[in-house]
Amino acid sequence: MSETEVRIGGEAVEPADGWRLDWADHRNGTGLLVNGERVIPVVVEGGGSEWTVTIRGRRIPVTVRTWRERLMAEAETSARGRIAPVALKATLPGLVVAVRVAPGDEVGEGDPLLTIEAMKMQNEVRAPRAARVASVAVTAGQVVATGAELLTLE
Amino acid sequence: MSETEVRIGGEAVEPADGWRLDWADHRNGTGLLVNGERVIPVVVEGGGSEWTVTIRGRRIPVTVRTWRERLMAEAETSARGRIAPVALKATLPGLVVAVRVAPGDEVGEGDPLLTIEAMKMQNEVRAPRAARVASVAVTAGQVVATGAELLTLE
Amino acid sequence: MSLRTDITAPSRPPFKRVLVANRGEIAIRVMRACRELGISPVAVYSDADADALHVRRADRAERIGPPAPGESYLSIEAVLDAARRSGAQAIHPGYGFLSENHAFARAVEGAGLTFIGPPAATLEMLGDKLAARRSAEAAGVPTVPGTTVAVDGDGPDLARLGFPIMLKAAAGGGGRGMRRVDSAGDLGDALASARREALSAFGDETVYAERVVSPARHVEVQLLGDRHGALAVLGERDCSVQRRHQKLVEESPSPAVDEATRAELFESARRVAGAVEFHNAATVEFLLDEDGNHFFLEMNTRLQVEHGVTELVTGVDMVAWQIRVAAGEPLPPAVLDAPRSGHAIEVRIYAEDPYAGFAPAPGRVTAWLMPDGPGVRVDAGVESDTDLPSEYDPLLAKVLVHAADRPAAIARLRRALDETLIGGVQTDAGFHRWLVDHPGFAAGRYDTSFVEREWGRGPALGAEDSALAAAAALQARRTERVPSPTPADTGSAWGRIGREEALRE
Amino acid sequence: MSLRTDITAPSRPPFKRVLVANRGEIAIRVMRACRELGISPVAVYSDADADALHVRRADRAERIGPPAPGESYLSIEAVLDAARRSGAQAIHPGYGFLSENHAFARAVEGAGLTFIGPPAATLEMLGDKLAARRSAEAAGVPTVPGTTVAVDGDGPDLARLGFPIMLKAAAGGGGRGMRRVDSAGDLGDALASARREALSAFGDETVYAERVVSPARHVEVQLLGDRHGALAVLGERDCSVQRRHQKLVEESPSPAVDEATRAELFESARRVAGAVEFHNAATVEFLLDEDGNHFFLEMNTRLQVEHGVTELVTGVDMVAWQIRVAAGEPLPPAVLDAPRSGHAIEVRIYAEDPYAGFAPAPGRVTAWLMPDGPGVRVDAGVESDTDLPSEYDPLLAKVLVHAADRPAAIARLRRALDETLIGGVQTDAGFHRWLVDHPGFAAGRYDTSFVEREWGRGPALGAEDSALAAAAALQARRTERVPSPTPADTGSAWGRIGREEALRE
Repeated sequence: MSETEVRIGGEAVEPADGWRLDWADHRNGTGLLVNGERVIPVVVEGGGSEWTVTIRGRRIPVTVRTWRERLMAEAETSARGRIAPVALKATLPGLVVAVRVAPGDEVGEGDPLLTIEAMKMQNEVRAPRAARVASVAVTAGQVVATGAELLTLE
Repeated sequence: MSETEVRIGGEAVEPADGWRLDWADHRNGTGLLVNGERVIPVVVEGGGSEWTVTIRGRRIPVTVRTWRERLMAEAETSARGRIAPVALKATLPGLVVAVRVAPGDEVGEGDPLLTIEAMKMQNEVRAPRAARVASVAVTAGQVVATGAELLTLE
Repeated sequence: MSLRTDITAPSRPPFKRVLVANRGEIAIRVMRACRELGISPVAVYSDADADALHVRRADRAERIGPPAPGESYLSIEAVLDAARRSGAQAIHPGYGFLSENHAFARAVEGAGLTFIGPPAATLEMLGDKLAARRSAEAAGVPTVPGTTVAVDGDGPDLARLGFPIMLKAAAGGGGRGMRRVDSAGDLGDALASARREALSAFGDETVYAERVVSPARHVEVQLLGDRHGALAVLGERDCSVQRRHQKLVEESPSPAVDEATRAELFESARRVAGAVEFHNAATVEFLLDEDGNHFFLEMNTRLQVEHGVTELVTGVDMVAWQIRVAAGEPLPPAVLDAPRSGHAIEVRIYAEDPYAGFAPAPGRVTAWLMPDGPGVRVDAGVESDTDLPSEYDPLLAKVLVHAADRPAAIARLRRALDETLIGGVQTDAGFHRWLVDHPGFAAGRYDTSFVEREWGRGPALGAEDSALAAAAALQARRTERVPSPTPADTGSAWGRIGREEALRE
Repeated sequence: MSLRTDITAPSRPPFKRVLVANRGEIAIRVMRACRELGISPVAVYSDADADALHVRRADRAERIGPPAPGESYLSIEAVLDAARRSGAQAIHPGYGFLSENHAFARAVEGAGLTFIGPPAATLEMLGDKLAARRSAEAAGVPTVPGTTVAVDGDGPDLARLGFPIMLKAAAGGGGRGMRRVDSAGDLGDALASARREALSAFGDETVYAERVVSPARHVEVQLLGDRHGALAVLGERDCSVQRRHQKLVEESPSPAVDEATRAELFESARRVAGAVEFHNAATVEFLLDEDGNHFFLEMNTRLQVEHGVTELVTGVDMVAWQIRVAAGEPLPPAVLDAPRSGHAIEVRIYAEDPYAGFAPAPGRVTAWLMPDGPGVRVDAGVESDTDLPSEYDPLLAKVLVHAADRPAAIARLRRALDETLIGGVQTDAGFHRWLVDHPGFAAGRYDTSFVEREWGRGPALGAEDSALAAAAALQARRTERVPSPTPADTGSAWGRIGREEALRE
């Protein structure tokens, strides 16, 4: 597995040398990183190429890919178009309390699009980039599940 | 399972009415007995006809047998002789520090037979009934494992 | 050989059965107090909580409706029905939900049950934050300059206060419905937004305005009163580590309060309480400016999330005494004159992502390892393998520490957080672990904008943690390829390192 | 806004690295103190402990030999080698094992490391219990009537003391090698047995004799001294709930000690310590008779198992201060004059069967649920799915509670024990659950023969528990027959009961 690549946040990362993962409980992913001088408790969850490592309370998504998986991923990326339409989806279940845009509106990066109340908090959904609103799939007062499509940007 | 019989310490026991077992974690046997008025945390371990239920810190061995299992157990008992020789076995691993009897000795119920040190404590092994010592399988200074035969009473 | 006589334990349970009209960690906390007083606790649950930990800790549990809070934990009728069905003699409302709802308190008393909290009339008066401001002013307690009536329409007259100002829900509390406004141009949007959140959270869109005190610390004074007029002032808590005007960390004593300021705060708290009919537990919240001047904010007529900080410092069991004074017991001198000792800090473990603006992070808690040992207290509402309902507040647990002094408490908190391991969801634990190493926090120098200023969306992922995470994931993937590990693979890493070192030597 | 100044925290770690020469709960306790002081803790382990929890809590771990204690935890050479390999500057011995071994203490100092405990010469002198008795007598402290020299041969001269007498190992402590003798006829066997156990436990078969004081309470005084002559007396503990002369339960303050007796006990403890060169932690043990007279028993020159009781009542972190005074730090007034508040009780959770004479019950701990919440502290050495080595002391954990007074502490302990669930092995938890409901314990009226007299081999299994166990096993067997349960079967029992009640209405 010498060609295996580890990436965090899109950047290739060199794994720390001399540290070993010692599972405390394989079922729930708890373990220790040990190097003979220090121990660092971790939770390691995931499988295949996608992992999440919790260190000092922070969840860190880590991609571990063999060279074969890297080649396949690169091939897939180059096959996709440059500026495809983006469907924004709900990341939490909640209640849509306000819809601020309509189809055809031009929005800038960071502009509020709609407000969803979840876990007793109002969360603004903002535009990830400047775009024109192609369609809006929800109305105020509607309850949405995680993954439900909210609106599409051209 | 209307013919199922529950026995504790050799006595048939009527299961408490109106109580329901609610598993908290099936894997480790923790759960609650609930009757709508009180809850009692329990650990239930075992399987088949042999169970151990921990209530208020006490481990209680419970036998749960169907009528078929009862018939088979009764047949087995009547086939056995009345006063069979008894082989005493080590219930813990430990060090034999003293052997107090020799083959041919007559011992009374409760008489000390030998001393085993385990978990930093000296434990006396005593005669379960009056008998003659048939054979002694260990000597002082010997380390014994759980289940090792210590001596036989006629 | 004479026996000591103990005077403060009740000779018999104050109630036979108490309904706990809440969920999560606070329901469990209240049930523990019930059990220690010999009271049988009754839980309530919505359909989202049928398997919740608080349900399993009760002797009896009553379903009160579907997941939506308005149809379950906020439904006066559903909770009262549950109390009647269960035969409870009293109701403890916890915090949030119906705890400060005067109509609920009246309905409980009207049903012939005891409401474990201050009098309904006091809940009503102090629930109107504008009326509470006026009452405090009348009692000679300083308040933050602002409006004494609701803000009308688009509120153009607010300009006379000078910006920045803070808009607050008159029916509010807990930071909801609050909006900071920095200039007249932002006022319209902020008003609309504050009113919308106020209406959603409290069913009342009335807002008022206060001038922003900045930098300021949020310091509050804990009160406990009996039905016979005795009032205990159980010290202050500093709750300035906040995000979105909601508390993340609380400590007592406040590192910003000297003895003279403390005496002033206690005196103001006594005056605020003295202006109303009061018994049971309440907290008087103040802002403290850089010069040590304090301004009344509001009086919360319920148990606070952070009551444990006061319990650690005073040794007074706040929840047990709420129940006992509700049953008519007088507060003894041991409570009224409770000495304070040592230093306590609480951190709240929310299922939220501090690296993404503290956005809620619902999901399933997988691993759940909490600290224990000397000076550590954990009040938790979940355990391992728990699905978090998205309908409710994402507070999972509170980790509290107590030590001889503040530096020792911080060191203990660091140790406790290092023992804390939570899988499945992002929590605030990462923020707290950063906080205990922050020199400003160590020096006690922080204010209510500390989190926004010093944390923001958190530090960039450091090179060391990045490399460690990479090493962990890489090795996890490698061990994953061995379906049933051989003993040599599952043995202690220490054993392996030991062997390797032995080979090297 | 002035900042409080805190005076008792060390400005930098007293040591960089400390080796903890012990295992189980006490190793973890000491490591926690290290971490809170900024010290990197090093574990040692025998082959039986390669996967033990205390190993996983250390920054570094050193193998010291095979499972047999004599070749690992009791091996001076192996422990010193481990300390040298790891680069530790000091060694904390915990309790038991090498903690009171003067040769070890000398070897540690000889290797240029700091021994975290009293001076080696003091360990040596007080390790000889006969010499300690003579020293106490010389200091004017009352001792139990008995021999001042070792018992010779078959000890016929002991008859002059009058029976019953207690035989004790001169090199002993912790109840090992102790034998009660009720008549001259039993003397020969008892002497042989006491000498055998003394030789096995301490490598020295010398025994001495004391008249039995009965009824008596075992009350001990906690001392903490610095290297500059300052001595803190941190209150007493009552340890009269014992089986086989070994403690099961400890509490502070003692319900049998009034202020006058307390002052006498403290004065006697000071005199005993004043007669030797002393620093670090030690405990002076006394017997207290029915009239409140006290008799010196021995002085233990180490941390006690039950030190947490004192920590809860005084707020003084005993282990941290052991390390700090070992490094030369003076004790501050906050420790020397630490006020005591509230009441603390500790129960020891051993893997042993209280229904079978407290015989060891080794095995595998499966379920392991410990209590938490207000006023509860757990110091544990195991977690779920832990094999218990049969080579070592079967102490699994200590559950401690702290509350405002003794009745509240007992109520809290009852609640904590009701939250405690251990599977796989029998423990003392069943005994403790019985104890908290015992009227004699509730009244504080118990002595060192309480367990033997009131418990014996425990009450017969009651009809209710029997019927409940039967119901649980029967239903477990039934659910076992469903290999993969449907959601309806695994749902909350509350949900099901709720549904059934709804159908009934």
